[in-house]
Amino acid sequence: MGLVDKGRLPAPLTKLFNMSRSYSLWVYQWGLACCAIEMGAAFGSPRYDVMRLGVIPLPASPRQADFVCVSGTVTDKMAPAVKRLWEQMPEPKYAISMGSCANCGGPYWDSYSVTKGVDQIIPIDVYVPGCPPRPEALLEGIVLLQQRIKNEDMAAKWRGDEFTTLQRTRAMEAGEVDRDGELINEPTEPTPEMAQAADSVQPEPIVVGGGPIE
Amino acid sequence: MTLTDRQQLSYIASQAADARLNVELETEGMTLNIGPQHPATHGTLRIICRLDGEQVVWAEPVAGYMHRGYEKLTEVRTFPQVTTLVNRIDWLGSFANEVPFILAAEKLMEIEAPPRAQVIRTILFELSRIANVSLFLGDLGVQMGAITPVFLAFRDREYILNLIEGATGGRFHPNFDRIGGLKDDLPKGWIEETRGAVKKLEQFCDTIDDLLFGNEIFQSRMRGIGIIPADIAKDYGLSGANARASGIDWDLRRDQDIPLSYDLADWKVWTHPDGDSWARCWIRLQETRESCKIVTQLLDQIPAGPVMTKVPRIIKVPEGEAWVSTENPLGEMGYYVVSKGGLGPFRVKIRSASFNNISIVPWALKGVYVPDVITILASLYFILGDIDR
Amino acid sequence: MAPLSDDTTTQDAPGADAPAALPGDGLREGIIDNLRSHIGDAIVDTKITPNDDLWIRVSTEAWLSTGQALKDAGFTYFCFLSGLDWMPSPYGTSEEDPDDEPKEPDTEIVQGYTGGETRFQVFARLADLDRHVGVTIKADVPDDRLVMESWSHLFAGANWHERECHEMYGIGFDNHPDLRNMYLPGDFEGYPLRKDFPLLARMVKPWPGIVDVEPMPAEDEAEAPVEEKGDES
Amino acid sequence: MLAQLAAEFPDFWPEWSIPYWLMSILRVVGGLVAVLLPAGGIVYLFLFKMMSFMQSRLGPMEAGPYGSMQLLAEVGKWMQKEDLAPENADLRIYRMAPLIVLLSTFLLIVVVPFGPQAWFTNFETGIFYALAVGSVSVLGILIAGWSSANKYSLLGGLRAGGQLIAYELPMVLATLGVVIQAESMNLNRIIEVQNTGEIFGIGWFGNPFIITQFVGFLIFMIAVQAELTQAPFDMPIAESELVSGYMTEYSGFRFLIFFIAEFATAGVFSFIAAALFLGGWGVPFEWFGWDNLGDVAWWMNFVGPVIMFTKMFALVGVIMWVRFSYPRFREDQLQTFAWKVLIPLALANTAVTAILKVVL
Repeated sequence: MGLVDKGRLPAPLTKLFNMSRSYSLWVYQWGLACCAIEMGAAFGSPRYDVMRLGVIPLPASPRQADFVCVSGTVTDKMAPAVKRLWEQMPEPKYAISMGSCANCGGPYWDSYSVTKGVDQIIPIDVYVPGCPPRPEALLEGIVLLQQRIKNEDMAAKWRGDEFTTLQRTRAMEAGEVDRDGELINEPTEPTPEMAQAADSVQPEPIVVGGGPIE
Repeated sequence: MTLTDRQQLSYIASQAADARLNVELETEGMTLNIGPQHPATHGTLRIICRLDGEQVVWAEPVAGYMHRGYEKLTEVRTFPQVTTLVNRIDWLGSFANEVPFILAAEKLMEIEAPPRAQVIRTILFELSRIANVSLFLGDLGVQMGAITPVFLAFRDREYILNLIEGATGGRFHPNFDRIGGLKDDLPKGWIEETRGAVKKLEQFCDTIDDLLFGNEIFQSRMRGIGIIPADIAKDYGLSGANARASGIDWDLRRDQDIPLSYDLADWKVWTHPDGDSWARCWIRLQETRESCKIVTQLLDQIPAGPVMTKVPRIIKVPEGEAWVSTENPLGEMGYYVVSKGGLGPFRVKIRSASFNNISIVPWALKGVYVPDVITILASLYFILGDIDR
Repeated sequence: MAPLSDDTTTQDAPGADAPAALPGDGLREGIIDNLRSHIGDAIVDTKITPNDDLWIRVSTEAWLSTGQALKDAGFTYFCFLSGLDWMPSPYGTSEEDPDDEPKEPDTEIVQGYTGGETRFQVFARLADLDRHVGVTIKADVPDDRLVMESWSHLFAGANWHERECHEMYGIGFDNHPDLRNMYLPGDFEGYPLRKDFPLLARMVKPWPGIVDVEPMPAEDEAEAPVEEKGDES
Repeated sequence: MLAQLAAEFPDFWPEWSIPYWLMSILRVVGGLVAVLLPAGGIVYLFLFKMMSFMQSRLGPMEAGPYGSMQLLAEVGKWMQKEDLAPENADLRIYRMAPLIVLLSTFLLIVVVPFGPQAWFTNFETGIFYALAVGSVSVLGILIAGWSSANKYSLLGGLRAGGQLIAYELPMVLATLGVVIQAESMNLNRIIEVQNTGEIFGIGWFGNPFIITQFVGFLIFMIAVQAELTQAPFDMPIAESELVSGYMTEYSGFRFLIFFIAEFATAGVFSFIAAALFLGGWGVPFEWFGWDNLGDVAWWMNFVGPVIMFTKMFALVGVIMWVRFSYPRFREDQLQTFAWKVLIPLALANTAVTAILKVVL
């Protein structure tokens, strides 16, 4: 969408798009190991129902999915399959890495056949620690993802550079910007080295129940 | 064993598939691979099958997508650390994985858990079986296309997970076993709560019985599909409900002397002559009911006394080899522990049930329709961690 | 089906080794004699723990015929088949304290039950479901040529087990239908379960040692075998 | 009250005369509403809410009060998705497939009457046209299956082709019974016969064909369940086998069109079933003292659609209820059920209706 790329989308329309994107998240279940059962308990059980957050676990093919919840151990033999399925998903896509196996290899940190963390393969938005994390932890991860989508800047997402998103999250922490991205006080001009520094850095991943990873 | 006509039919179908394989295929067969990520397989099993139209002529499962190298990791860990690792093999009934390993270590050290610990171990063993098989019963519906039963299964399974969490602290990776007994005793009020939860599970079994097993479409999809006669089941080493469904009257809980207290409760071992998918699922349903019976009976016979024998703080298991196998929810799971007197085991051979249960798939899937591939796999009921270790 | 053993004493009564007076386990002696009648002197060594378990070690050439003889004798249930590597790991068992000076690893190969001469051994377990008895069979794999006969035509289940044993230990099985890798990707070099296969993650970041337990109060003090530095649990 | 008002000022309410161009605009807008409103309503009411309550869950609650804005969120999100197409797909027909399936829904709605004058077209051969056009969606599905160059879609497409053709025959034969009894293929005429006739003298209830043609009604509903490829017959989109059948490679807005088309077709077939078996837009004319189509009051043009929608939602409720609780047939069982059970039954039903028609 030309308008979006050049970042001249009017703010209320961006807000509406972000809201609709965050409330209708079609999830593609990527159940690998024991975390898949906790993910199934979160997605498919009446007690921790995820559909009330607007996350619909219906699609069976990656083409119709918005975000993928990688839950379980990713082995070296499985890594290319994870990569291909991530590429099959249409563009505004997000990823939650659930469980310590997906985060960093977990109890198999010294195994010869386990990839130490799925973020070596696909960019991850939210990490949910735990082995296996409780379904409530996954729900909190999804809520955090929804908040990130609500405050997201469409242009950055489509242009692929995370500059504006990172700047906004930092600005939000610094208190210059309120939750909806409106400036509280005088806007600071993004200096060239800030832009250059930001380009090289991945967005701050959110860790459920903990600060960003040092 | 007289072959029922259904078994002859299945033989003829597979022979026909064989014949077609040898004769030059005039229609260029299509190779379809199901998996590695596929909604039907419980995780990452990939099956390559060559189709002739809708019929599978040749099928070969490719395992290894979940291989985490357990046997190598156990060689560099101490005994208590291995139990943490080992209860992630069959991640649905994960307390059941620790028990045979701990029993093998206790056999090597020639010590035995006190009677109270044995009864509590048996109760928790049966509770993890109920948790495992109840999800299987719910998931059976999803494989066949009925969406609702899985929600019933997850809802009722939560009661059991609460119990296990109450007693051990972990929802389903409890790590509650120690060499020589248990970590600590049951919390207050746990026994009454268990009785209530087990009653709910019996109601769950009845609802699944008439909601799913009573459904004509379900029966027409399951009966007479994927028939495995007893001698072929023994040849491949099928165990658990898959073996009993082919008429093999063999249950490790009853047929061998291991220090678990199954003889305190009276319960029945179910077998079924047909050996088809329906029999396997039906037997698992009856076994869940039996487990509920065992738990309710054992709850009244928990003896008083300590939960842990006198064991030195840092355990050095004397030199020797031991083999212990128990009746896990998926089948016979056994550990062959070789110890050289160190803190950790020298070699642990993990005999997991699903590895043998799935090795029969190339034989069972010959001459079968594509939808039946899913039925047979669902009825064999494997867990990926169990196959790939 | 009444539980197997008629005598009620649990066989591993604490501390009591098998006293001579304990009645010999008739069933397992019978199995050994029956097998000896079939393959004669190929049985190299046997070990019985009464009413519990039975190990038999046969010579390498008699591996297939033993399987056949046992199958005819009623052991129709194929439990598993795998390999053993008796060389102690050159990287130590990572139980030592990383700060002590690394003592030279002992390379003396000591086989377990029923002995053996070579570094590698193949062992399998069969069970007779009617008599509820299981037997573990071991055989040496000659060091110069790591190949055994394949059981896959005897027990169909052995096919996968042999493929796994091949990729984990490098032990070949001749006239096996397709000896491809079972678990590991095709281009994986090295045999992981061999003791000399290093775990790289442990090389890079050594496990903080076994020093995991701070000493218990007084009465344990005497028993604690070696002084430990309780730096962090 | 309105009736007296109309009686006192006959000329105040002129004979129903709307300029021609306004009528056609009303028809176009009415057509869109009649197709898209049920689709949206069914998706929200049944797929999200009823399925969740059947599974003791809440269903979407976040977007708007009780998740009512969920549909807006869905459409908003699907518009932003990237427009993907598989690499060696046959692009032209790949893009055309979902539109064909939606097209067949619009073609079907054209024949459904919503009131004495509130109809889009008043064909004399209404139901004949509807059944003929109903099979256009098969083409869309086959094209989708073939063009997305994916084994699963091919299998899904071929299965869908076989199934839809196999289940059109029972549907046609079921409507045959209705046509014989109503002696006309014009849907308005069928509705009139249902609301004026009486059964063995009891007149106040009218004669909805669900009573006399109950076997026909059952066969029609089963055939509709199969036409929509829904649960007992959802072999073409069997999640557990063929990932998602012919829709596997579709994403973004095209998948939304498929998704809407699936539920819109459910709505439209329920409209037709309501018209054929439940007395359509009318309530028994006896209650208002009318005795034929001519003197039905003008306000029925406004009340008719409301009645039609309630009957439609009732029927869709039954369809969705069956969808969420039944396991799935195997492909060959599905075909044998159609050819060996439904078609003979439908033929018997037609024969009995014809004999009774002559005898009574």
